[in-house]
Amino acid sequence: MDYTPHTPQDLEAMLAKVGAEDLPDLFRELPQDLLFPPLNLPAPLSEAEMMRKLHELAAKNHSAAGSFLGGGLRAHYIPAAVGPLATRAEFLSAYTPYQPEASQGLLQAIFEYQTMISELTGLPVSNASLYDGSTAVAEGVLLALRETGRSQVLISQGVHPEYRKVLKTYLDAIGAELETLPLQSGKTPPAMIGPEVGAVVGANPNFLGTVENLAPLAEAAHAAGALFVAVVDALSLALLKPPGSYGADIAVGEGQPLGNAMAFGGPQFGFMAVRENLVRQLPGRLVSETTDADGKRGYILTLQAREQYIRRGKAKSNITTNAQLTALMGAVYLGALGPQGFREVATRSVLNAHDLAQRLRAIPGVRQLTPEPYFCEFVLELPKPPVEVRSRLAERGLHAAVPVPEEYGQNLALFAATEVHTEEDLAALEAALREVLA
Amino acid sequence: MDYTPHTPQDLEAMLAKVGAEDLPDLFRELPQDLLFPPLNLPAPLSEAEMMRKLHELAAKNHSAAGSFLGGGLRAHYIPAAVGPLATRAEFLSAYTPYQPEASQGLLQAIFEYQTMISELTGLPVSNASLYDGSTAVAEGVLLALRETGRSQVLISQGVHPEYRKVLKTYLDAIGAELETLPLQSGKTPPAMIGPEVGAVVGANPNFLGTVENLAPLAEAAHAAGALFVAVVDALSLALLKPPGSYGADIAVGEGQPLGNAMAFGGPQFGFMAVRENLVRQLPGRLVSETTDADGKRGYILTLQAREQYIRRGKAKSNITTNAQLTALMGAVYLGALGPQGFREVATRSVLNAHDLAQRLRAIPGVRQLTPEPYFCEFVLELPKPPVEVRSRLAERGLHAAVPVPEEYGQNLALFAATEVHTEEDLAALEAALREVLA
Amino acid sequence: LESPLIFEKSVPGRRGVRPPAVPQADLTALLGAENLRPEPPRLPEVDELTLVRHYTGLSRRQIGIDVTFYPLGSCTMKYNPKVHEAAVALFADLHPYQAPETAQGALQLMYELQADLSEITGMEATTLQPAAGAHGELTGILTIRAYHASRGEHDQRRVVLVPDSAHGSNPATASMAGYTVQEIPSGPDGEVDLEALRRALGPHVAAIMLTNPNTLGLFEHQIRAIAEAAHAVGAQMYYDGANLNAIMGVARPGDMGFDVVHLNLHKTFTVPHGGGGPGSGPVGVKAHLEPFLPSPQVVRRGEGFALDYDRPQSIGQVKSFYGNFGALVRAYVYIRMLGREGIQRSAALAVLNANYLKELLKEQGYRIPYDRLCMHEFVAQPPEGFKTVDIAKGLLELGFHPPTVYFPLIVKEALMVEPTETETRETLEAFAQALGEVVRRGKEWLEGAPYTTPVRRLDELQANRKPKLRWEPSGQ
Amino acid sequence: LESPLIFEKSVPGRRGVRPPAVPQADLTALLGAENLRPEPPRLPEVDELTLVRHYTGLSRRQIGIDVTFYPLGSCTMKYNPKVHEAAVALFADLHPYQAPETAQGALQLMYELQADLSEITGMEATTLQPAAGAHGELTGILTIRAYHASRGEHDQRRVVLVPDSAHGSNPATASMAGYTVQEIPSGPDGEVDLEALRRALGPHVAAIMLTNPNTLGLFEHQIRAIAEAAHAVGAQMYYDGANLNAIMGVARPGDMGFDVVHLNLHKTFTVPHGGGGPGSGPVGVKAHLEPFLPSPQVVRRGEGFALDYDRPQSIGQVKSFYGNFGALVRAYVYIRMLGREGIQRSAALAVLNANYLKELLKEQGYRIPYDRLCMHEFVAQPPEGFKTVDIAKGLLELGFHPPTVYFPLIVKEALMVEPTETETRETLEAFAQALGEVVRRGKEWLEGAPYTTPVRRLDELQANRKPKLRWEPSGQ
Repeated sequence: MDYTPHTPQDLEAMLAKVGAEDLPDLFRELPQDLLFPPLNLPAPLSEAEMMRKLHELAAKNHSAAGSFLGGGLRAHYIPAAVGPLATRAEFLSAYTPYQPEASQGLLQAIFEYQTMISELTGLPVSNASLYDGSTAVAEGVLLALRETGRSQVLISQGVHPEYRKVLKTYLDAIGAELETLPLQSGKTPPAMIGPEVGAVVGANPNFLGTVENLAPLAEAAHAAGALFVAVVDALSLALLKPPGSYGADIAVGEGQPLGNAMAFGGPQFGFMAVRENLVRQLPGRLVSETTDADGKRGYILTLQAREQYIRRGKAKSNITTNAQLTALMGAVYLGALGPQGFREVATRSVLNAHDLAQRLRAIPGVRQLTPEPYFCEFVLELPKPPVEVRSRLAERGLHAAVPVPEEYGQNLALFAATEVHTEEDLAALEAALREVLA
Repeated sequence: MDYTPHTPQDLEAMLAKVGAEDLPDLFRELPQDLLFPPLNLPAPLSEAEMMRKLHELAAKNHSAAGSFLGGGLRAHYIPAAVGPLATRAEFLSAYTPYQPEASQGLLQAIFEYQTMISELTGLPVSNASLYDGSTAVAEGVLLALRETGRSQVLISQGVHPEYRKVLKTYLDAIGAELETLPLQSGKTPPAMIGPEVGAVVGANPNFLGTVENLAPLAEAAHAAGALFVAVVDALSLALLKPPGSYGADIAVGEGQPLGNAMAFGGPQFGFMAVRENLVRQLPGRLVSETTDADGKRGYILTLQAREQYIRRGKAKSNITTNAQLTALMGAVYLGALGPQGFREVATRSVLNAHDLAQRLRAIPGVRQLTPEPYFCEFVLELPKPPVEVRSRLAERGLHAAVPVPEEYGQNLALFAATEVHTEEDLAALEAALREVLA
Repeated sequence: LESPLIFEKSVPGRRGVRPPAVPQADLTALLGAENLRPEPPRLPEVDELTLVRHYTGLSRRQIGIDVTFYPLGSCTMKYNPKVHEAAVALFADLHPYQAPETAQGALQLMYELQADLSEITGMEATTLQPAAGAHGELTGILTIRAYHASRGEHDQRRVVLVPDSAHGSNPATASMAGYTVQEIPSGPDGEVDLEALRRALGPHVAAIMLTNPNTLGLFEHQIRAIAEAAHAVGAQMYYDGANLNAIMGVARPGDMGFDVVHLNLHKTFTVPHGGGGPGSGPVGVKAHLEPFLPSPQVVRRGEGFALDYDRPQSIGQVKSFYGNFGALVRAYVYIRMLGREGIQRSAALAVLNANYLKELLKEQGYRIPYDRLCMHEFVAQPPEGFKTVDIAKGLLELGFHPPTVYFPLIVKEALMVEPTETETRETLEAFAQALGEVVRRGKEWLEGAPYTTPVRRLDELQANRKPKLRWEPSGQ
Repeated sequence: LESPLIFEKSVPGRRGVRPPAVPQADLTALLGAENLRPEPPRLPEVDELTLVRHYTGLSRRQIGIDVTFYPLGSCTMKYNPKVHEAAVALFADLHPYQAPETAQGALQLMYELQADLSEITGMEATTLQPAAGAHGELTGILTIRAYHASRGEHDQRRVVLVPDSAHGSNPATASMAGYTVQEIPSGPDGEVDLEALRRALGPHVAAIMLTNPNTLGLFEHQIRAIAEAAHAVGAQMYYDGANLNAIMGVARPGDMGFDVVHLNLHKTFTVPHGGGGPGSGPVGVKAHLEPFLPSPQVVRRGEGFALDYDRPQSIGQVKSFYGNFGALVRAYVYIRMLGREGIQRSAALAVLNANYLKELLKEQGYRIPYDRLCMHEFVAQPPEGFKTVDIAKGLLELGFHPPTVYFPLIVKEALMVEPTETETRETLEAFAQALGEVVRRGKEWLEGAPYTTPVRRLDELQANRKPKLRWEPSGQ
């Protein structure tokens, strides 16, 4: 079925008015041999049949709702209010708020979101969202290169390996160089920063889960005339120092832990906050407060001269569609929990992770790679291949042990715990892992 | 957790203003030994913990989504648009629309619902809903008794046995008499109707699934000065004559097949439509079109003098809360399908039921009790006890064979088919039943 | 902007959701030509987008608790937690006739809820079957009736006593159960006149129906004396649970001497009102009334749960199946999340909010006919010379839903205000300010209000005199 | 009514949703005192009801397709079927790193969607990874770049040709990929000037980026000649899929000679726009470009499905994980429900609606600079002397969302109108009437419009000169 409302009478009257004989005749000016190719698609389904097929597909997946999987996305609890509020039809079915008089709801919500991200990061200016954590890193680095006019990038190995891959793709495009600073004992070592380096990037917590003190790296970056980009776990900002306080010029990260489903990897949202003086270099949308013709407070997209649809080839980024709805979920999530609830989610995640790590590293043959202090994820060296361990655990209904790329070492697996886990859950994973490794 | 917003500062200021020392002090004028009993309730749960417990409970249920169960409720497909529209927060969280200026959305929706029910039943006046099919029957009969001033009721055995039980409870209350007219060969026979009978009740299709010609019964009722109440399957009205056309003064029925979940038996909604001259006897809410101070069209609750909150002991019914939201789902459902889609749902249900009946009655030892013509449910006599058959089928993942009360015969089971079933589904039930009965 | 009816948006042949394809069918053969309707019902013919815009648009012409403060007295318009809707979705696809061993989770939930509600009300058994408060009233009164009948006293006890401040559903229910209703006047303190009650009591009385706190928001202090007097003549004490929110978990009807209590799960236990329903009205009783409760009850049987239909003394069934299960899920979630402390605290804060708002209203010049420590609600009157209906319409203009108006009947120009515990102090203060503001704007402004709502004041007389209850196709 | 910020509703100590209880914890020991933030972020402190009212209230100050007609040119604001949301909920709880054998349903869906999109575009391989249209553009251009590099031609091919009517994202993307952008003028017929293009072509050109139909809503008739000319000098043809809705299933970019195509699933394939995202921008390519697509691809392996990372020539990754899976589910549902016929019919009716509306606009005195049979959209100009911005604001007052304004840049006072196929004839007629009405109301009225929206015209200059980009606590 399709969603067109045209009755035969509509068709007749409308075709007559536009001077076409039938629907194919609307395409009469096109090269005729192009038209109506025999598409190889299955027969159309009614909604009921479609939902049934989807249920069948869904039945071939295992839920990772209570899982111990990490590495960018985690199984946090999403308060029941978040979805219904953020997906109110007016939000879900709106376009980018180009007509502010009809879009005050969304514009105000974005303004509030910008404030929340600014609060989390300790930096004054947040944009309205980017696609995800990985592209936020890339956009943050490009911003730094634009601002500094340089073309080399130094990145800690502590940054998520997929984020580094994405960054590499973006940098290759403009011929900029990417150098990786290998972790030493799980942390980013002091770095020599050359005069052509425009951006230095560190992660906190890093990919191994370790909380790093990135202030020295930021200082070194600044000393070399580079900007410092901090890649931060959104949840960690409930407890850890905001990147603005240790010298980050640009803070970016992945928004999924803030009220978004894991959804097999997307959509999430990327956040980005910067120092005041970088605002005109910022990619993506920005909302400003202003006043209307009656002097009433209102909100509007601003500094649009940065964007592609005004600036075209000279835009700060090609970004157009961003991740407004998932960012709105993030804002509703933060509003639902408040500072206290947000802190509690983070605290319980940290405690559970530490409890879990203690249990698992006591299993013979298991060694913890992640040094102290660590947040809610950690990496273990296992006596069996992680891909196999993950599968054996899955057979027992437990999802854990993300295989870690070999650049970090052999037989490494990442574990995460969140506030959804109970002590019984931790004990169950421990028991299952003992079995699998026995 | 609870949902109160009071901070310690709020408490202090507010208690001071009302002259209380603390919260218990607010109850100081109550008998003190009543206060704060030690309730034996489990420890409070956070939302996340609660949802987890509910998932555990839900895992102890089998979905009856594609089931062949009937007898008042059936597994029809609910279009995806119905829920999100009917449960928009403004509808979900509103009270009865006593202040029409703030409730035009709901009032207009009810006015449209009334029109739809009027169209389905062929009777000019519909109320805004009743609790369910069973109480709609009871209210319909009470209406007839009020109107006629009589106190005897004659009901066909073809009416759902639970509906008759509920009616009996209501009639016992006022000392009215209920006589049952037993089915003969699955249909309601001609009846002798005494001069004290105020209401005659028949069902179409009846509980066995048979489509009856109720016109003779209606005529006989009218000849005896009684009103005729038709209990109709909402879906059947897509295809079958509207009860208003064969003499029903009052048509009632169950609304679940119209876009409502089965929800383990509730909530659904009951519908009721009547002849014009009965409007002032009608129980429940009614919405009328009217005009506002500027002459603009609007909608308002009307004839409220029938209702308990105005008329108290002399009200037409004690009904207050009805089933507005589920009735709204019904209206959205009918609007989503339109006359053609509604007809197709009914037609496919009928065809599937006939196909299924043909398959099942071919199984050795199985006999069809329901005579022709029948709609989308039918009753079979089984060679094994239906309770056991139902369980054995459930073990095979198929839900069917509702045990039929013994008043209709021994070892009877009710089956239903709907538009959700495919030929493979019908074949699967046939195969499973063959296995179970082998 | 205009809001056309969905029928006015209908275009012949337009389709919305399409069901699976239907094979060629000879319905005449299957259903009989004489049974087929000659014409289809004139349902609207709209595409899915038109449907979506229609109902989305209607919702935007509607307010609810999620939009604004809604202090309807006796209606307990508190916040309906969003988690309820997520909860109920987990139980949508259950059929009441599926094999009970395949619905153990649902039955367990009901069993636990029966116990929780008994605990909260101080009763010994609870039925979950009634579909709404008034339905619970009927169930409760019929249970009392069956009890008297079982003792051979039915013919003797034909009267139900009801205070003059009672909800209309009380006398309506007693009438539906075949009883004669006798009104008991309120005393000058707003409570039941105990002496008048005593005079009315006797062996002809089947029951007293009371709301406590009553509709003035006042706790009936002499409740134990009332119960004793009633029991002394063999009458049963019926508790109308509409106002339970004031004392939920704080003081139990069972401990006060009530024999029967109905609950409005859609008031006290945060089931959404849905624009007027569906609700749920469980009924709790003391042990002597348990045999008369409706059939079936959910019982424990071995490791599992079952439906018990073996209830020979039962009044029978009051609704098909087992009650409004969807509402039960929500109430269960509410109770289990709050626990004892949350429940008691919620009641206490409902009382605090009411008393605080009462003080604020006095500051705005509103009169309080019974100015005592109130419970969850109170009754006010506008400043002298102002009409309640105008105040209500003025509030609508300022974005608030008005309180219940002209009820209870024993107070002239009554405004019955129930803020509930889920409202913030700031909201209460803003509401009180609005009540002051509408008076300050003066009578002329008030009589014209509201001005900017989707419609202005509607002609109710016209609707009553010449009701137009459905759309008619033009030309008919 | 005012709409305070959620921060302005915040009260210290107020709580909304509470997580499970947290045991006593020594965070200093676990995380290091030097790492802990001294003060919590100043997030709003609100109760759940305040939260619900806040966002519900904001939504009521917002319009979307579900509220009204939204004919934004080039944005394809068609109806987003509600079934999408039910569908995506079934796949919410999947983690990209769970064992692939436990996510076979998700992988199968992606595999089938890759094939379906290739089929619809006439391409031979499709990546689902890009997160949006512009992201797809970048992916596509990088794929072309990698292709040229693999042939040793990267240093030679440094220019991307873009028509002057192109979406701004095209030149922006080419810049991001390190290319020099050269604009090709449009001819008097609104199409690419083929001669100018030929002059610009040469061995230094990496690619031509085209939207077809173009942003004037016109099909580039000489598309095959363009492709031949490009291919003759070794340039690649890039298809910007923003306007695919006009020809989806009717004419395939692959058959026209394009080598790369990106799709906007949130335009053509009815993924909700969500106020600006998230979207999804799959990229389809011809076989010679397949090796360069991002890693991983979903492949069939035996009976099951797997993620293939073994792509040595790949441009790498453009996004973490596998794309915006939630959007993929919705597009899959859309394609599978429509099938070939539904897809073609939808495109044709999008074209019919646009042409019909174009005729109606002419009747209302609007000028059509390129008045030919258009595709899914067309560009109009207001009657002489009227400003497009005023027309837009007048439409808002009458309850419609305006078309795209002042784009494409090559038409003065452009109104770019894309009605889409899901709108009824009545809606198109009402919209045309409104366009006439705003003109009839005159300039004075128009310059003041809108009047009754939540705010009136906003001061954009002020926002640009002195942007206020976040709330500040008072006193700071």
